[in-house]
Amino acid sequence: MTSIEEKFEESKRLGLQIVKESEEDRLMTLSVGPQHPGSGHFRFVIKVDGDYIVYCDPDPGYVHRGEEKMCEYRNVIQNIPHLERPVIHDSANITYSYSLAVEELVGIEVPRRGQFIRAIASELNRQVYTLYWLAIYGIFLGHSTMFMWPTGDREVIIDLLEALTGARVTHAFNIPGGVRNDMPEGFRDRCLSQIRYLQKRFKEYEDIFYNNPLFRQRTEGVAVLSKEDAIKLGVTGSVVRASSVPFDVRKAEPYDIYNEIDFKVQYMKTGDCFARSYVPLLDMQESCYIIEQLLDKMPASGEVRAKLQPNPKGPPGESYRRVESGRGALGYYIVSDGTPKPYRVKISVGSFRNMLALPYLLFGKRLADMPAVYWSLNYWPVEADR
Amino acid sequence: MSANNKKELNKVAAGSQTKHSSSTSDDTAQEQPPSPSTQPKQIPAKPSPPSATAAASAATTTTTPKPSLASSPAKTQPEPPPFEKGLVEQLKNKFGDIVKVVFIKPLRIKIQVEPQDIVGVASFLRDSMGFDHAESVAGTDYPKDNQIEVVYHLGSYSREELAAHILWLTARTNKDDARLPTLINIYKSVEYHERECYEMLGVYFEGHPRNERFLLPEDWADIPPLRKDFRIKGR
Amino acid sequence: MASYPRDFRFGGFVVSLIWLIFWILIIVALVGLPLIFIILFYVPLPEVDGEVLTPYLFLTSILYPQSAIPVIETLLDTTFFKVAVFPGFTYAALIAAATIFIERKFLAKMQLRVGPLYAGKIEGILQLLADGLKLISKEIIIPSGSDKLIFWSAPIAFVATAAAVVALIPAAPGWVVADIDVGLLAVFAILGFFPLIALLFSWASNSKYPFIGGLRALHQLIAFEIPFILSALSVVILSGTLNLTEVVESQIQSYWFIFFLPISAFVFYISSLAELERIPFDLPEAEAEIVAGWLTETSGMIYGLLQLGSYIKTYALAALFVILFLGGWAGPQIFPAEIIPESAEAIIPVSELYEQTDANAAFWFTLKTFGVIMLMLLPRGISPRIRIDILLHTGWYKLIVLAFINMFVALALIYGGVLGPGGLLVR
Amino acid sequence: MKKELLSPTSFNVLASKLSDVLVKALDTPLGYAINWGRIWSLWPVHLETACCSVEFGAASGPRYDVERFGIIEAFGSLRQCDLIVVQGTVTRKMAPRLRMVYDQMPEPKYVIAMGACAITGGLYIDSYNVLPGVDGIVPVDVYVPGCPPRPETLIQGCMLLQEKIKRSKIR
Repeated sequence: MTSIEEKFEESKRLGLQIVKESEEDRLMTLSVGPQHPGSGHFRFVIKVDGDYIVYCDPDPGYVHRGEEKMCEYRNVIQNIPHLERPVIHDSANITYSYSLAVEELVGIEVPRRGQFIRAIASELNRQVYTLYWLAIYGIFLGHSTMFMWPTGDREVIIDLLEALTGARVTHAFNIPGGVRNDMPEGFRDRCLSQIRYLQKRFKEYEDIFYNNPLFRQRTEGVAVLSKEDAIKLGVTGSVVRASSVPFDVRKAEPYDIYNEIDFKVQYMKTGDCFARSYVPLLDMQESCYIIEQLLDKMPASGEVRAKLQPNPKGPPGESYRRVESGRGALGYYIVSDGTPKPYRVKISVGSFRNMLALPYLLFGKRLADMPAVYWSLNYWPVEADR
Repeated sequence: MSANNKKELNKVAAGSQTKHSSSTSDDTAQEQPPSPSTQPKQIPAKPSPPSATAAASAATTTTTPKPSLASSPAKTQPEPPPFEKGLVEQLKNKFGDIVKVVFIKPLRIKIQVEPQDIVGVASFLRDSMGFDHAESVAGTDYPKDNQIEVVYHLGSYSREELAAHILWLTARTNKDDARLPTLINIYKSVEYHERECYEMLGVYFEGHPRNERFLLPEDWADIPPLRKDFRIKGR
Repeated sequence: MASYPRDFRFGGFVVSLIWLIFWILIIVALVGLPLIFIILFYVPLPEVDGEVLTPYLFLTSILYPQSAIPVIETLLDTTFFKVAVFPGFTYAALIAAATIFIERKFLAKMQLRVGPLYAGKIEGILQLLADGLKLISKEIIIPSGSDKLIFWSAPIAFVATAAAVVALIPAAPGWVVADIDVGLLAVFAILGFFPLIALLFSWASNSKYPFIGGLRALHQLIAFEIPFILSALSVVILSGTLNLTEVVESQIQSYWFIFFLPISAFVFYISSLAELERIPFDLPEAEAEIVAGWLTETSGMIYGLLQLGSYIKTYALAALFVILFLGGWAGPQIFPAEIIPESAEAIIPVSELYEQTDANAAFWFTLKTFGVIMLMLLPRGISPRIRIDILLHTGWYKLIVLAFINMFVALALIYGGVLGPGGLLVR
Repeated sequence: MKKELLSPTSFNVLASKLSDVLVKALDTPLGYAINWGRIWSLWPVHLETACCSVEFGAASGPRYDVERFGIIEAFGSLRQCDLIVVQGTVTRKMAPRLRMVYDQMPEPKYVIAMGACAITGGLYIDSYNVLPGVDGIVPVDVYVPGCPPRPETLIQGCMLLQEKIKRSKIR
């Protein structure tokens, strides 16, 4: 009997009035609907017995736009703009694994400088995503300053990405074959100075938010996801790294030039809400360190994009490539039948996998823990619905 | 020769070079695959097919001419990397010809299984081979041979050397009444993936607690959208 | 501002102006004057230096300032003026309005933002007026299944209770609406109404989230009544009276009580934050968890009334804190004997209206109240929301114990002869 | 004018003129004041339909700070809000919820369609689950183009809405 079933039994012993069918009317069903400050584009129905949540059923799909079906009607390059829409503030990562999969199918070799710029864009975008996630986490706990500070600092990185790619959030910068255009000059030291500014700001986040006793009381020891549960539920990204599983795709399956970068996989052992909210901050500090390395090791000049014929097509085949996005392993399974249009594209995103942990973690918790637990799963509804 | 001789897909074993800060997780008792994991993976001498350097002859990546019919075992692809070969040997001598190996690429192994014994293979994969969670479940509709292929991408958190590998456990059902035994009792993580696969492709998973509407709107009356005969309007 | 209509003719505009003036004159003559006369006949006008003031005398005195000043002076002392203007509603409403505006700017500055800027052309000064006007003109939605009577009366009761608390608070030596001997007890009695109103209103709005918010309001306000009263009790021990004016006098004689009772001042501050449902104790209207708590069904002016009531309550509790711990209106004399040096024989003898001690007391009282209000606005910027069980835990265990500790200190001071009648420190 | 006043029907003429003047005397200035109030305190409802909500979050952040125009997005319940910003694609599952939210809002309410997907379905025009534009569900006041529109464009959209409110009669 795995620990999840044990938790059900233990909560019975705990005396959480587990409602027998006859007492169904004791429960109050609450729909934490699409229009609810505590849940973004997502709805989950919870049954509340007094202050305890005894049942939770996620109901995604409010932003399901049929990306996978649309992929089958566009050729490989045209897919990039609409494939980055599920998570526009992490667009470099979501198009990164798509480009890798397509490059494997079509057999293109990305020049070295292009790989470096691609990695820099993906690291910067990871920070933009994590800062926005941290901002929403702050407002979910009622800490409005914690919404404003990261949103403000995020603009600094967005300016960098705007200089690099031309657009604020939807860059369409990583394409099969490399990056769309080269890095503007002067970008290198501007990027280093912004990174140093951001590293200073992380300490201030810790002072005002992470070391705040109220925040600690609300998150430490809440909704603990043990290691076997994490592996059993197949969650990914900061959620699994918070439960002492040091899995990071950049380290486990290094793509492009990540094997030349030495960085530590940040993970924590407690696996509670606090760990799940602290690991992204450690990731951000780590990716600042990575960006500095990338900027040093980058070849000074060279091609940034492999030449492609207009409708690139390769031999029929399948490929599955994944990348460490802001929310964990983000994989693309592409089946191609020799024509430029992919035959089938399956996007396996971190949020969809982390959503599974929601009903397990919310069981037996208080209603007031709902936003803290829900958003600590690093869940972006638009991406989960694809 | 491009400056870097690194193959884009070359596998640098996680264990050998980069020092892992964490202690490797508790290795379930494994009889070691033929090539012990401690022995550092040297870059396979043979150019791995997909990202061969420009000079090397770009062998065709996969053997299946068209992913329609079960691939013939004769592989034109060069001899697969030793570690993956070890895994496949393990499966072979456990299940014999129930498991058909479609192809072996560095880090990716695709095996095809009949629907009725997919549960046995999956539980073996999880218990003794260390593939402890499913990354995603993808369904693909092949109208030419009237079949739907469901691919389980199995990954591993507990075993270090398997962290980079993904094993594709596939099963094919015919399209009219697509039925597949569910793997929810083995891989808890496929619950929502299978539910989405049911909704998008109409593959009924026997034993799955909730084969019902998941992402699509409640009043969706059309056929499952990811099937090839569901045309997008105007295209 | 508004663009001219295309078919604009100056003649037409002048004719409409004349019509307007003609009709205004008619309305004033036929309706205005009789109305004033009726009022003046029924309202008992005070007699000024000997003779009873008749409406005619009243109207003529408005013209000559010398005779007008005594009339104004007598009006100042009436309780109506105290209720309506100085320590009463207008004063509280003005401070509440200033609090709202300061809070938004203060919060914005804490969050590296600018805050309302374009509403009033000068640094967003009229932002509050804009919010008020918009709220007045919004449609008020009463949910179908709700209990109409309570849904309507609860906001009005909320503002009334808040105003009632304001009525008991002395702003300057003579200036208090109801100077009753059990002032402090009355304040707590009135504060006991708020959880009742919150629960009634949320239960009447017949929907799930407000109901949960209402229950939370009940738990929170009850849980924090006890430390609230205990911390005020140590002040009563030191000052020996319940009457708020005498509490301030006793502080004027000795030192401010905050030096002797720092812990109970802290407990009072924390439980007043809980009373006001401000950010760390924002449970009853927690956005992220229960939509907007018991304010979910409020729209338009009902929301406006509840907001006005809660900000008046902020003023009231801040003023209470000032009276109990910061010595009320005690402060060095900074106002000159008379505003304008030789104004005794000036045309408008304003000096009779101006009293030095009252002005000074009002000034210091307002200054301290704003200081405490700023202190109450601070947590909104720096701390997240607390969870309901931690809230109750702090309320029952931690704060009550602290309040008791300081009560023992107060008792020790009294029996040690340091304070109280004939004490060492009493001047 | 004198004869008019004396005839028996003159009383209700007087009354109607009286009310007409009162309305005109009070309406224009009062109407202008209330419109001015509505301009400077638009409270958007917290309803994120799709990916443009990221740019709406950035707009309420410190750098673009829509609170300068009195637009605070901190109100939980939709009863207190009077502006819906349709942030992005409206799918067929979200459409009834969007209409329900629109119906439950108190009366003077305005709609800003933000992003190409909300205006005409944008990038997802041929997806099976997306509505080609939100006009069919809610009456839109201002269209803000862009995918996603930059925060400055969103603020310009809000200023256009303010202009529109200024000219409209108070209802």
